[in-house]
Amino acid sequence: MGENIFVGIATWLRGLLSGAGVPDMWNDTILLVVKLVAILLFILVNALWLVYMERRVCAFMQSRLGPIHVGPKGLFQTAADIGKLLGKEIILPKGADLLVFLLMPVVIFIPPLLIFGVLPFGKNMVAIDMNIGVFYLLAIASLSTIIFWAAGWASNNKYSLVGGMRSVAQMVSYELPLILALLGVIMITGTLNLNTIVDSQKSIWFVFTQPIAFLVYLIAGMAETNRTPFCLVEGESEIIAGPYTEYSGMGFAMFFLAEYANVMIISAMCTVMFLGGWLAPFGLDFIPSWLWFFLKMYLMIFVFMWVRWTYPRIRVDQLMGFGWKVLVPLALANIFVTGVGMYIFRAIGWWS
Amino acid sequence: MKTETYTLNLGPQHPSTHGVFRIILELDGETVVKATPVPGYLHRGIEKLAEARTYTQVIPYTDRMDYMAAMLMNWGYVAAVEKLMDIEVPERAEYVRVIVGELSRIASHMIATGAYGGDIGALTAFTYTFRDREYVLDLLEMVSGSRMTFSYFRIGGVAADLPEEFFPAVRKFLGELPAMCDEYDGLITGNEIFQARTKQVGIITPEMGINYSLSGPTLRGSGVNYDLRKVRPYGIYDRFDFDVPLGQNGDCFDRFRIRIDEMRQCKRIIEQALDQIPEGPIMAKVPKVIKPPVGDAYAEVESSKGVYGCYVVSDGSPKPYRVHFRRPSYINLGYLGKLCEGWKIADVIAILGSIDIVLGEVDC
Amino acid sequence: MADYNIPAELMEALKGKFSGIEIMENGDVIVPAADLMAFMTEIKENPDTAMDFLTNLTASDYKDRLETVYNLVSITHGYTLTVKVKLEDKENPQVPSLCPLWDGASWQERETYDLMGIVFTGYPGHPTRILLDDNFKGHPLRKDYQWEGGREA
Amino acid sequence: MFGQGLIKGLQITWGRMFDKKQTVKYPFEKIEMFPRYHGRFELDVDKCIACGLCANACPNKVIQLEKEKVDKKQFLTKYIMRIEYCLFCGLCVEACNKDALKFSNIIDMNQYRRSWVRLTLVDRPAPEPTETPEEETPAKEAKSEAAAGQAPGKEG
Repeated sequence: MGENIFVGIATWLRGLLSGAGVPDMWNDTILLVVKLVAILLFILVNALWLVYMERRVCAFMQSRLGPIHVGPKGLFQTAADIGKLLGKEIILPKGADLLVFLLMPVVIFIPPLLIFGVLPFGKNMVAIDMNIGVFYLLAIASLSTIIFWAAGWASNNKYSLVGGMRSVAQMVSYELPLILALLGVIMITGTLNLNTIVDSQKSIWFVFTQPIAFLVYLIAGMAETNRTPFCLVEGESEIIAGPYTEYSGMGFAMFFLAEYANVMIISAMCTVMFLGGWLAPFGLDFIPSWLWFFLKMYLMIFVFMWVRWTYPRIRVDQLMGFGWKVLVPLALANIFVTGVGMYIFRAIGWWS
Repeated sequence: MKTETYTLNLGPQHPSTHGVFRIILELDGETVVKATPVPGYLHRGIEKLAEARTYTQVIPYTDRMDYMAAMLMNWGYVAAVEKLMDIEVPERAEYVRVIVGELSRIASHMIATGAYGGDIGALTAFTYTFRDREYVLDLLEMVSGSRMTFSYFRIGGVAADLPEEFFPAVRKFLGELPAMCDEYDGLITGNEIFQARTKQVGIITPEMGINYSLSGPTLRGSGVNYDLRKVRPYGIYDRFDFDVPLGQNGDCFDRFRIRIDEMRQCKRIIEQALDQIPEGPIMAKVPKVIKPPVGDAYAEVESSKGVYGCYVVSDGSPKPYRVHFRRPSYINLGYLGKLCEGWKIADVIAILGSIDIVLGEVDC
Repeated sequence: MADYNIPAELMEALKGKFSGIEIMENGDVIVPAADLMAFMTEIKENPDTAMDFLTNLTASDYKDRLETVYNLVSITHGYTLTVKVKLEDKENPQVPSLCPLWDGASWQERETYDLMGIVFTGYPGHPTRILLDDNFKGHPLRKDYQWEGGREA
Repeated sequence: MFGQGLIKGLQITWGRMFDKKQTVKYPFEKIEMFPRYHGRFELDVDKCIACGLCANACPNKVIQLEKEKVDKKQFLTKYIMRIEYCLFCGLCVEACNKDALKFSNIIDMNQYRRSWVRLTLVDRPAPEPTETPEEETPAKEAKSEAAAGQAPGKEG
């Protein structure tokens, strides 16, 4: 029933527009803009909700209740916080590179926005069905490194600078195992199209055939999103808030929301690549595919939060050592095993 | 590659300096070349204030030094005045002192444990220890009426007897304490990331520890068996059977672990004290206006941070002529600069946290 | 209360070595400033006393003199000892620094200098203020220190 | 080693998720304070003999009291506690021989202005010396109550 609700809306809108005599070319453009605006709204609303969820999960793990007063069960707490932050003065540090300083909190939202365009949220539910989806996704995802770094540099603060430098080192180092982990999946499917990758998990999810890749991806993903145990970029007990130290009011909130957008991307990508995307497990088809996607995504996000509120932070040299000495060889070994496995399976004819 | 060093001002406003405390770090990349600790942001001149107060009126000020274990701070001062006046404290008062003192030590070690977890990044540990500390504070509130600055000790005894409802409550708490300690062990001590962060970091050798006059868990982490309660038992500590946990390597991990072990030993002491506590008065016969004879006295107690000493000089008037507090945090901090050299920024936080300072005590 | 003073015969031996020292009834030792360094070195290095732990270092301002107080502990033997140095010159009090013997003296001497104004000669560099501001005038724990201000009536 | 500690930690936090929560929704539900709790001060004016022991016992000179001599007895006219300097050590309560000064269980002493923090426990004029105290006391009492009520900082 709810399966094609979004597809239905799109068809209805298209029909409405062509009914009104809009030419086909404009029709497509308008539909694309509508889709992008919807995605932006989706990211923002989701990020707000995730902040709330993080606070609740964290509170529950710490024997507390968390926000409970604003709205039912404190649901509007983050909205109220955003309202408060909007009213705050934006303090401009002396000697800061103002253009870069003020631009970065806005620019930080561009990579998530670009990425969400290609993610398949459900059956036939993808804004832009791209042939090189995975490649595009990884390319855009690494853009945020430079934004963090620029924000740190422009702040004219030593904590920010240390944080920015850490972010570059960390993100570049962990990009490699992240990509190498995905390579196993891509070798099996032989495609970079996200929809096709989801489709090819019909018989078995890749989390079962590629467990090591999944683990490497999970760890590298935590590092990519700067979350504990890899939250060195913020490292609040060491370098205050890293690149965000000098940001106040909404500037800080933007970084904060972008962090959650990034978490969403990593989880969504994990869902697509390893957890079968929008595919329903155990034949539970009566739940719409997009709901399955979100369920899996939130499960992953919960895992991220769970880990965050359990583990301490790793040190910067240990981080680099772990990335290069453990994760990269592990990912490479996984690729090797996958390759050999594919050859053997093909030879005995279990897999075409 | 030739690189230049730069100076980073860690504090006085920093989340993990445990108060207002500044370390000027000279850094090469992330590696510390030179660290200069700068205390004094919380200096209130308690020693000078004490000279204008009567002997009893100084007691509330001692609370404000190590406000995490205020009972023990009271004890040191009171012990010095009692030594000066040669007062015999009644048996029951001694037992009450031991019970509340050890409870205070548990509260202080819980903060140290949780705050250290927080320093390393495990914020959940922080809330767990604070949650459990509330039980201790409840007990101490029951006894003294305050939750943090108790002012419970008096010269010659304690302010009030233990209330009836205290005994079942403290037994209940002690019953739960091992489970609490196990939880901290499971969440922090056993964690591999935590161990990677703290093992072999900031090593204090026994020789250096003694040379720098360190005391408390900071010194015992290096394996030096120097606990006043065992070495020179004051009060009635010679009647209790307990162990002194010692570390082997003198690294941050040992210093941290000892505190959890000490909490377990505190439980043993309190249980024995509860079993042995006699009936009787809780105050010695002390004149209304306390006028110690001319002279001076130095008394020490083992506070949660280390050896807490108090030097009192009397000129025969009702006001102390001179009071000096030997604050363990302050002297333990003296080694910080040397200890941090060659480690990363994150290690500076780990080392500072493992020393477990309270700035109220450092600056006095 | 057990007694942790140094045995009398050891004190006698010390008295024989340093004629200037004076042993009080309660076991405290008063050492002239000139002998302090030699005395401290002796009791630290001598294995019979082995006063290896400098617990406390402070000073007190009396009418006619300043007095530095050192509380020493032997971790090996369990002895405690209080050493005092009388400084008659209140205008320019000077006492040898114990930093060469114990690094733990460093911060305590800085504190004593800061609050009491006693200069420790031989301190690596000059002792600097530690608790108070570098530009602070005077030494507040001196009895003649006057401070104007405070809270309103 | 090898991740056992990591899994143990996850187990602990997972277990705590479904545990009893410690939060007390403070303004709506309150914890009972213990009888000895050092809360707001209360002065029983009838018992007070204006001896000034509490003011002497205070280490921080928090208590200011004014008294007048009425018919050979000290009459307390003003009793002000400057709570902003109070250490809540309880030495004043302990010093009180007549059991007049006591701690209550009221914890909310916070005010919007610093000047409001001052706690005026008694503020009343002295009775005329010629009048007989038997008739006058109840009326004066009511007056003093009203005066104390008006004084800022009376109610949290």
